[in-house]
Amino acid sequence: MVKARVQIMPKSGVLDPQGKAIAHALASLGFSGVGEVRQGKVIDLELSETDPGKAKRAVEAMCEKLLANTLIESYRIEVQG
Amino acid sequence: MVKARVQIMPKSGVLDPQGKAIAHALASLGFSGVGEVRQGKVIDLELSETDPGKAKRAVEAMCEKLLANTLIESYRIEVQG
Amino acid sequence: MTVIDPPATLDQARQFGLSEDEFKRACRIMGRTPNFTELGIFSVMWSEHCSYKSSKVWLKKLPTTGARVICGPGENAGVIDIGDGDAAIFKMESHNHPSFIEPYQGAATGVGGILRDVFTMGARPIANLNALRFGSPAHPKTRHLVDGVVRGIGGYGNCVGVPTVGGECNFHPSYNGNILVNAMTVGLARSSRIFYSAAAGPGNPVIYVGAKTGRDGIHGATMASAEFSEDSESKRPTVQVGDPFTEKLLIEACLELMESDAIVAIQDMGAAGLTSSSVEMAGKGGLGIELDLDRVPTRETAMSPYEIMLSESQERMLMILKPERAELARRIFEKWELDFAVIGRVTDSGRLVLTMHGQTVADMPVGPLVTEAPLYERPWTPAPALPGLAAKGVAAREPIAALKQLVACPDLASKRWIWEQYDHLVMGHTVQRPGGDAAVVRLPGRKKALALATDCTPRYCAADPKRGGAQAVAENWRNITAVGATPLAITDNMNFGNPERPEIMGQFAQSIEGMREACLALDYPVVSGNVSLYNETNGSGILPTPVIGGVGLIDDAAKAVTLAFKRAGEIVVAIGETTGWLGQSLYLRELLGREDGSPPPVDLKAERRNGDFVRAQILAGAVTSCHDVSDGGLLIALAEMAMAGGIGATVAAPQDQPAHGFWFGEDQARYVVTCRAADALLQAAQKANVPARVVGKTGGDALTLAGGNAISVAELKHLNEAWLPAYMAQ
Amino acid sequence: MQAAIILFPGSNREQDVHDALKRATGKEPLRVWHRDSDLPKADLIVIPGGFSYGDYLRCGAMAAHSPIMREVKARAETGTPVLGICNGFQIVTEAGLLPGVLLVNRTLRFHCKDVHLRVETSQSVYTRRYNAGQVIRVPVAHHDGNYFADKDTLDRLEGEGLVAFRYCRSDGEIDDDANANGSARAIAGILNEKRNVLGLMPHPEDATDPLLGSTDGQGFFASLAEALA
Ligand SMILES: Nc1ncnc2c1ncn2[C@@H]1O[C@H](COP(=O)(O)OP(=O)(O)O)[C@@H](O)[C@H]1O
Ligand SMILES: [Mg+2]
Repeated sequence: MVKARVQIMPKSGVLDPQGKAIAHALASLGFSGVGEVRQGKVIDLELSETDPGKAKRAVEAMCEKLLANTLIESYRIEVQG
Repeated sequence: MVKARVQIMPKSGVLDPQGKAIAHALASLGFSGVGEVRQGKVIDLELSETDPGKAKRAVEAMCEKLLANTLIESYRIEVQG
Repeated sequence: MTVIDPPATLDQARQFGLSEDEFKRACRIMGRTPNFTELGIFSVMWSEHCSYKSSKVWLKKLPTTGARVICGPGENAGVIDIGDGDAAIFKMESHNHPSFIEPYQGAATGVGGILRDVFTMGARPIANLNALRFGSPAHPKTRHLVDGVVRGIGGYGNCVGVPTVGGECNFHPSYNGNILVNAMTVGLARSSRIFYSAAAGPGNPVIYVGAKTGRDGIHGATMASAEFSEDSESKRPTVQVGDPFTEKLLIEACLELMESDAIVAIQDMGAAGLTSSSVEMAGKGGLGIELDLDRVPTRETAMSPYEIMLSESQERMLMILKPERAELARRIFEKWELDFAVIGRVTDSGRLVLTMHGQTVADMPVGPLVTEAPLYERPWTPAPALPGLAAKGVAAREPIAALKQLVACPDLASKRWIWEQYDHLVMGHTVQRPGGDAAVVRLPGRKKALALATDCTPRYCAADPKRGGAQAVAENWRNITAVGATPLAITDNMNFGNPERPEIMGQFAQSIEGMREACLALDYPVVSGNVSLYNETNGSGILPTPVIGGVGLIDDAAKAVTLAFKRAGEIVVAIGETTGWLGQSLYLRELLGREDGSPPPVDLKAERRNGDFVRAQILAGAVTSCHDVSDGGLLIALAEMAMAGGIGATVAAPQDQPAHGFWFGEDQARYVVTCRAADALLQAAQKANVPARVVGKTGGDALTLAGGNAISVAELKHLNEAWLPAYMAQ
Repeated sequence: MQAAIILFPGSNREQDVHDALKRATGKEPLRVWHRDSDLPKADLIVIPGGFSYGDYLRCGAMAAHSPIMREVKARAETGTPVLGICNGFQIVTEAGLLPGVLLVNRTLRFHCKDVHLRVETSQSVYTRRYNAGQVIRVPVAHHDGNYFADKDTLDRLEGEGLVAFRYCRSDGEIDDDANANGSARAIAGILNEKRNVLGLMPHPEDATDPLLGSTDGQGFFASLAEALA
């Protein structure tokens, strides 16, 4: 079994209202020196595939098809054997 | 300036309706061999702090105070100098 | 003043969607060749979306005045008088192309945009509606698009706290590559406190408020003015992302500021952003505007003047304030944690002058940008007339079996799955929820209520655009009437294919002709609207879809009736003449797989007479429920009344006409009402020269055809409710 | 009875609860902007529904940490009734006034519809005019109403009679279909140990006007009016 972690972030230039609101909230809680904040998703998957290379390609297909909205999001995949 | 990435995941035992729905959707799209799926959040922060250690402690405080609900979520912080 | 940047080229103009003639015209207006930024401004101002260059000559034919009209088309939204010093402000707008590309954000920002059009004028938004058209359910993209669009509309409307109370949703293969997402907002204002967009007072500050400017949707307006092709998905501009939270703050801040006398003029930044808002404000006031682009709040670095002027970032407004009130305004916007910046001033030069980094980056005359925009009288050909279809010549199916199939077909299946994802109750005034003929929304602190509905039957419009245009207005008028309200005025959303094709232009022209006749006959003026052309992919266009959004008024919300059967033992009466018109009916399409014949004629005199009669009966308390008859015909209307009330009925068709025509024909100007005793109603109808016929009696738990088959209300409900959730769960 | 309704950026059901309170008590509730420096004296503090801070990050999280919530907690400790409806429920749980959290609905969709609720206790200022076991019909309108807490917490809530409302069928039976958002043990609303803080997802305030379909929420506001008169 292989575990994969996908991190999905809004592409740069795409408005991220959540990140904006978090930055704002941190400032009003007194945390100073916080610049831009961006929020994304992590998705952890357990795969029965045992070959890390194959697993990564499978997860890539999942990202393109479902997990990420590639119009506005970019993703990164990590596979731990 | 320092960049920090926070990854926030639902603790084990905590219901994760999103993760469940993703697993289901992947299966119905024909992706086989997907076991448990859990969904969490990533938050990227730009900090004016330059000392990585101090930055990490600041982000830790932000997590405890706002970014994570430690009742149901655990978090991990990475700081890139 | 010298303007930096080299002159632009014809090639650039073409890329911006301008023709060679239009480029030449721009050069002539400028007295020189415009630079890149200036050319960008010409191209968006002269895009179909902003200039209405193909449609304007036709739109002028629509009646736009009436006793109730305070402000007709031309401002951000239409305004009508609803008595007691109250005004209703409303408009509908399309977000078709963006929703096809990114359904969630496209639909969400569509809602955001139409909300801004309404609160810009000083109204608190009190209701949203949405008219949706998707491709065939069998098309691989449809499910994803339905899901995203519905989530997007809900995501935005629910968060800003404006109830989404109605709409419509159809499926047809002609929308496979071009879905339609039309959103309508209705707001409430005091008629003495309405805000307009004409700039005034040279020297007055120009203020930017709301969210920061990014590189979103640059050239969105020109994209909305071009056909889709294979590669347009790769050429799309950065997707605009909506931020309903910021919009909510913007609504509250603007309405708070509007309590004072600070605002001289105000305009939201919609399509073509800062360009169209500043040019339109200056143009309407016959003045000039100077903007210092360094002061525009941006969220990205190194934005060029062109990008700042053409950005379609959401949740932004432009205002002209009295100088002595600028501080008050700043305090209000800071309280609501929104960006606020003085970015320029009004001038009497009649020119739009943009500076950045201390240099002039554009300098162009405002008047000609607006008044000398190209106008086209595009050639058009009328749609060929189709023959009528006599019911005798159409195969007859057993009515209950046909009913079962029809109540579960995509167009007639319940849309509960959609509207339960919309908060239709927030604000606490939704008297009639989605699911009836018109939503009824009471006005805060008053007994009276507005009735709201959207309608269009695109298959009728395709078969006979003129009849279809008239029918859309008539059906909308009928839906408002069916709850007991008086229809007052409409907004429209004209969704068509490529106007450069004469047959499409013909659909447009003839639809307008039909709408015009119906508006005149029904005293139902058009006070605002929107045109969306080029809804085509690779040369295949959508069904012509002129959507009508109507607003009606009922003095006492408690007098409104619903379509639900109320109790057993009541008499069911059909109002209006049933000839059994099956041309273009759903019976024909769903049971026989035929989309042919001419659509039902629209007799506007009968429409008016029957509707006025029904409304009077409702207000007199003489009927206990009422439903208009439209898609699917009489038996569908009866089934919907039974399902809504959870009560059955026994009904009979007359002997002298084919049963399938009687039950499923789509003759217009009809209603079904129920009453405790029919005599008085039938007499009154006869006196008013209104056809009325008893068709049955309520009671039991099935819909029964006298001497024929029956179906339980429970089974009907199951068939009607199951289709959409099951489809979406796949 | 004087009620104070706290407004956060993004609150949007304040008018609904305002009208319901006014109808029941005849008295105009106060509206308090979250950044106003002091919370006025009040017999009831209400945190209304809406999307405070856009529901970004986690529903209710940002509002829960705003300064005014410290004062709300202090008042709750001295016994002042604090009512959190919908987003208000999310805020009071995030603020630690009530245990558990509201997760996303198991359908991952927003639900707006009438539901049936079983009143589980009449032992509170909010429910004294109802009978335990009574079924009422009121609307819900939320995306994140899936109540979650660990087993011990749930057992304790049940053991101490702190569950105020549960989703049920029209006949009062609890079943999976009636619990559309997937809440643990079909919980729709809970009380704190002192029984002065109540959080609930449904909107009794939207069921107090005969014209709007149901008046089953009137008992809720009548209870408050009677208890806090
Ligand atoms: N997209 C939608 N959003 C909200 N309500 C909708 C939507 N689609 C349909 N509805 C509701 O479903 C009911 C039936 O719609 P429709 O069949 O178009 O009515 P009618 O035939 O009377 O015009 C109406 O109350 C309408 O408001
Ligand atoms: Mg109708």
